[in-house]
Amino acid sequence: MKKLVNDPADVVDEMLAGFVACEDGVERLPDTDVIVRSDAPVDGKVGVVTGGGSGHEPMHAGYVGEGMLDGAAAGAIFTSPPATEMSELIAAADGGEGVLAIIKNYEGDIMNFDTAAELAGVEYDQVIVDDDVAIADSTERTGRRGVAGTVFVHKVAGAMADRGEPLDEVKRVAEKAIDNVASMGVALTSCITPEKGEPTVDLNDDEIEIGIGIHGEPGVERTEIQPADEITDRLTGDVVDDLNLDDGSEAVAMVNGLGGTPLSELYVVARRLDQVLDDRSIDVHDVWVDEYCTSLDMAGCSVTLLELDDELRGLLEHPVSTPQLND
Amino acid sequence: MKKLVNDPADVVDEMLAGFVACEDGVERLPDTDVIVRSDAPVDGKVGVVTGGGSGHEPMHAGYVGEGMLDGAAAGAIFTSPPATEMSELIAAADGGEGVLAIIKNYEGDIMNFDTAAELAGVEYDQVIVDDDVAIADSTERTGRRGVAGTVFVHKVAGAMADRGEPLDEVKRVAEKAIDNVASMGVALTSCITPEKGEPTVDLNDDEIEIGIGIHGEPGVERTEIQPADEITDRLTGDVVDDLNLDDGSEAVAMVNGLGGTPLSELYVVARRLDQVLDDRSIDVHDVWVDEYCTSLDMAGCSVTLLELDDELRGLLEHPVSTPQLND
Amino acid sequence: MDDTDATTLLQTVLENVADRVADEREYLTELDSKIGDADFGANLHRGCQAALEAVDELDDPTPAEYLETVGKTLLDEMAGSSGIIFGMSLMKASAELESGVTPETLVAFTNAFRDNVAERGDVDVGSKTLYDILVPVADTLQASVEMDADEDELIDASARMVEAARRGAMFTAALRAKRGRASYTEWRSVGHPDPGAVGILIILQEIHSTAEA
Amino acid sequence: MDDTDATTLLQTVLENVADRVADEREYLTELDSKIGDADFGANLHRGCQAALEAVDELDDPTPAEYLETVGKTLLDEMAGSSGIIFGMSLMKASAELESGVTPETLVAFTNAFRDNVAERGDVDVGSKTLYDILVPVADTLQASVEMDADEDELIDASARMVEAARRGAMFTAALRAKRGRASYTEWRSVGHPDPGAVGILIILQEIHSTAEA
Ligand SMILES: Nc1ncnc2c1ncn2[C@@H]1O[C@H](COP(=O)(O)OP(=O)(O)O)[C@@H](O)[C@H]1O
Ligand SMILES: Nc1ncnc2c1ncn2[C@@H]1O[C@H](COP(=O)(O)OP(=O)(O)O)[C@@H](O)[C@H]1O
Ligand SMILES: [Mg+2]
Ligand SMILES: [Mg+2]
Ligand SMILES: [Mg+2]
Ligand SMILES: [Mg+2]
Repeated sequence: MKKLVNDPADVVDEMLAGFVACEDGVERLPDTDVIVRSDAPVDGKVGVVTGGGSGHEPMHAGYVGEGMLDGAAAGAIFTSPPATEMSELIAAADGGEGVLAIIKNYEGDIMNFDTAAELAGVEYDQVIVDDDVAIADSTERTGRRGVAGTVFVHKVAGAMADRGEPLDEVKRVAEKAIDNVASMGVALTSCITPEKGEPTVDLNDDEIEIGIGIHGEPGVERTEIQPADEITDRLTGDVVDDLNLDDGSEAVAMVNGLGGTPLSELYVVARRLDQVLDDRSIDVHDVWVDEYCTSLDMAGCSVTLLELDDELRGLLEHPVSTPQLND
Repeated sequence: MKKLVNDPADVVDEMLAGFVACEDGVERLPDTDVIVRSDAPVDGKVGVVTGGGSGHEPMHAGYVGEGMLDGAAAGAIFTSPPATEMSELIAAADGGEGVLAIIKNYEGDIMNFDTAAELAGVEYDQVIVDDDVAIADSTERTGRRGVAGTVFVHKVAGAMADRGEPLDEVKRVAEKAIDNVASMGVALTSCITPEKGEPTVDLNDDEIEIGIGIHGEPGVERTEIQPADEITDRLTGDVVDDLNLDDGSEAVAMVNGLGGTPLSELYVVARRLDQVLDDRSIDVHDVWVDEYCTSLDMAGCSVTLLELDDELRGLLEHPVSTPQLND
Repeated sequence: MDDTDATTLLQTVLENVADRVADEREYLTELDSKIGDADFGANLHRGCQAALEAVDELDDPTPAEYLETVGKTLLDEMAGSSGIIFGMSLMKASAELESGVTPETLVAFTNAFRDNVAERGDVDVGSKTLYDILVPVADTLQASVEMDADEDELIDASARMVEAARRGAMFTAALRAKRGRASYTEWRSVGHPDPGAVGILIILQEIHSTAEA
Repeated sequence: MDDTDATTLLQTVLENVADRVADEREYLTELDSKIGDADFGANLHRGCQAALEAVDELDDPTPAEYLETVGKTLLDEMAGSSGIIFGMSLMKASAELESGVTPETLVAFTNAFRDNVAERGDVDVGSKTLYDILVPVADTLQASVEMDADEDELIDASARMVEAARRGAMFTAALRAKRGRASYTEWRSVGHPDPGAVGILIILQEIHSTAEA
């Protein structure tokens, strides 16, 4: 296994040490794997926090900063962080107006945040992001996974809080975004965790997995490698249908790299995505093309759409200053 | 070969089409693979241009925009763009105050830019970036390669031009940066070009190449995989020695991902880089950690240092607005 | 069994479990790779190592305090879904031993652990999680105590609990996962045992072999 | 040879070269992968295909115009180091045929191509580039013309030029690269022939076989 790591067990600790050494405006709560804004808590502002397993960088710590997240708890690779550290995060983000947690729909994250809220004992609420269309809704399961669309939810919720809105309003907008965001991914290769040192999923040389999860969880279909346009048509089609966008809908789109795919290929996908949305006369407000929510070194990408109304568009354009997003 | 591409021969064209469809402030000269600022030429400003083979995204088009580059010509993957398109670029960037080309030290780029300058027939000058310490200076060779440090040269030259400085001053600062920048890379896996579909370099499962070039050209040494700290010590040491930085020198650093390495590993390297510079009492102004100058899907990274004086520090902090950099 | 003996036994059990988990780490990660995200081996191993360190700092703890510390450490250090389930359940259940370690309080402890998993994880039998083996294991223990087993007979009971756990783990293999990451594999999870369940089986095997020795 | 025949011959040569390069594309890329950046095969193939299209649009061109168009297209479409070297050299040399295609003007053309490569590439013999085989090839042609070879004997000359090119390519294999990307491999380039030189060898082989047919 060739990775730029020392002892695999120290990856998260060393990564966070490098992160706070190099990035401005963020710091690490002592003896924890929690990153917060250097000026946290921001008095009079609703605290917006999140947490989850590591391995998705820049998610989550990359989005901590003005106009977006107040803090993020990092777990081991693909492992939810412990409730105790989450509760320290909640306390550190409470500016007296309550704290909203934005949680990706994974049981480990939810269970730990529930317990953390009890421990923290501050005004608290939470929303659960489940934008992955690859898993059809079904009671017999924990429901749809939370993937790259979470970044849009962070952004609009962070903007509301930055504007001094109260907790229930921040939650309302976060839930509106959640109801209008959908994503679907494809993996060309599996991710390799430092722990296992071998691919989690075994895809052979000409096999891809449509609908793969960001922890290498299985998708909906394994097929032969196809041209980028065909793959993009499939992903975009499923996402558009899930949101039942139609003529005249407005949306912001994201082509998210999963870690091992070069930017040149992401733009090849973005070209087709733009055409498909055009053909369906969907008004494209903007297209984000980069690595926003990865899966370690997995080759592949995901397509996300968030349907916009005036409110969400304005919040999306709200200025932020974080290590990953700076506009 | 699994890549998100259609016909490998169309990758560059489709990538650029996606790029201009998604990014603001940039456009493509008709029937060319040249990207320019939408408002080019900027009257009264020295035009700062560059060009080179594709496969290093976001380099170069990602740096076209206010405060940085006026335009960039993209060639086929790892192939210099033709002199004819470079001359169209030079003409399109000439705001009446002349054009400076920033060229990475590859013969294809140099030969084509020389011819392009003849064809364009405008006031023109050029500087050649050769920051790769992996290749010792030697007359018997084309000299040191131009790699990730080129981005710093783009930034300071672009800032000078943005401040209305004349051509000779923009060139002076570009050359100062070139004289004070050094980089060294390491590859954990080889890149795979769409054309060949197989690794350019064959590194086996526990072999790394220290000093690799960004087109998969050979480095100085192949060794067994080592812990990230040891690799970082080696790369940083060679770069610091090349620049003979000593106590009290100030520098800006860059940990650049080569395309296939996740951000988490880059921060592990950045942690050690920060420590090494600290131990050598080198004053670290800032550390850039991301993918700035890649080699398609190559796993690995490069370390770059640019020694700063007041002038370079000020220019480095000059605000820019490009698809890749936005502060 | 008086508290000191019980704590000494617990310490030996924890050391044996930690060694066994260290050996089985790759196997557990492999199981979690098939139908999950390949981190359970590392999570359980990390939890055990941290627990060993935490209990070292305790000053002559009662069994309840001992187990509460292990639980709290698992919650902190093991993390993930399994960390909060193992950790919180152990913390909650440890209170049942405050009055001392007797067959009755052991039953109360085991049932409390089982019930907290169900509550915390919002699961019931058949979801293909570690809960599926806790139910038969707790019943086996309670059955032997109901039939007036004394301490020696408890050791036989632990053998039967291991057998119940083994059957439970096999049972999970045939199930379609409805909880946890495995649930995303839907029908493809059938044929693979649940990693968490196998983890509990391994722990029970060590408890039994330590008690026997 | 009158202009129309010459242009027809050139067209057949270009078609044969383009087909041959299409077959050898992977081989040339493999050579450029060993000591370069694995793009020469694609570059030469792209150049040939574009040249075929470009000359199609010409309206009864003279040999000089024909070759100038091929050169300009290679510069535009082949690009890279080889594109500007092949393209500019061909454009410059084509002027030598304006007065017609005779043994003397063919020598002038070949020497002009050779000299432009040296000037454009700032190379001399022994740098392990395609220049290394142009020198023996140009000398072989000029020697035969100096000894009053008529057109038929020129075909034999083209056979000897191919042999010279073959030896030149073998010669580059033994050299340490001092120019182009191969120069970064330093001593490791020894043992590998220069891709550009092999490309010229292939072209000369096609010129010879077409002329012979
Ligand atoms: N909702 C739940 N209730 C009970 N046990 C669960 C639940 N979710 C997961 N588990 C148990 O946790 C184990 C996986 O643990 P681990 O791999 O650490 O968590 P994660 O799924 O977060 O990676 C599963 O094998 C299962 O036994
Ligand atoms: N300076 C030079 N002078 C003459 N020929 C050169 C020079 N540099 C490269 N070449 C020729 O170009 C060939 C490589 O072409 P190509 O792969 O297209 O260029 P690049 O090196 O830019 O990838 C080499 O094999 C060599 O024959
Ligand atoms: Mg996990
Ligand atoms: Mg090249
Ligand atoms: Mg798991
Ligand atoms: Mg080449």
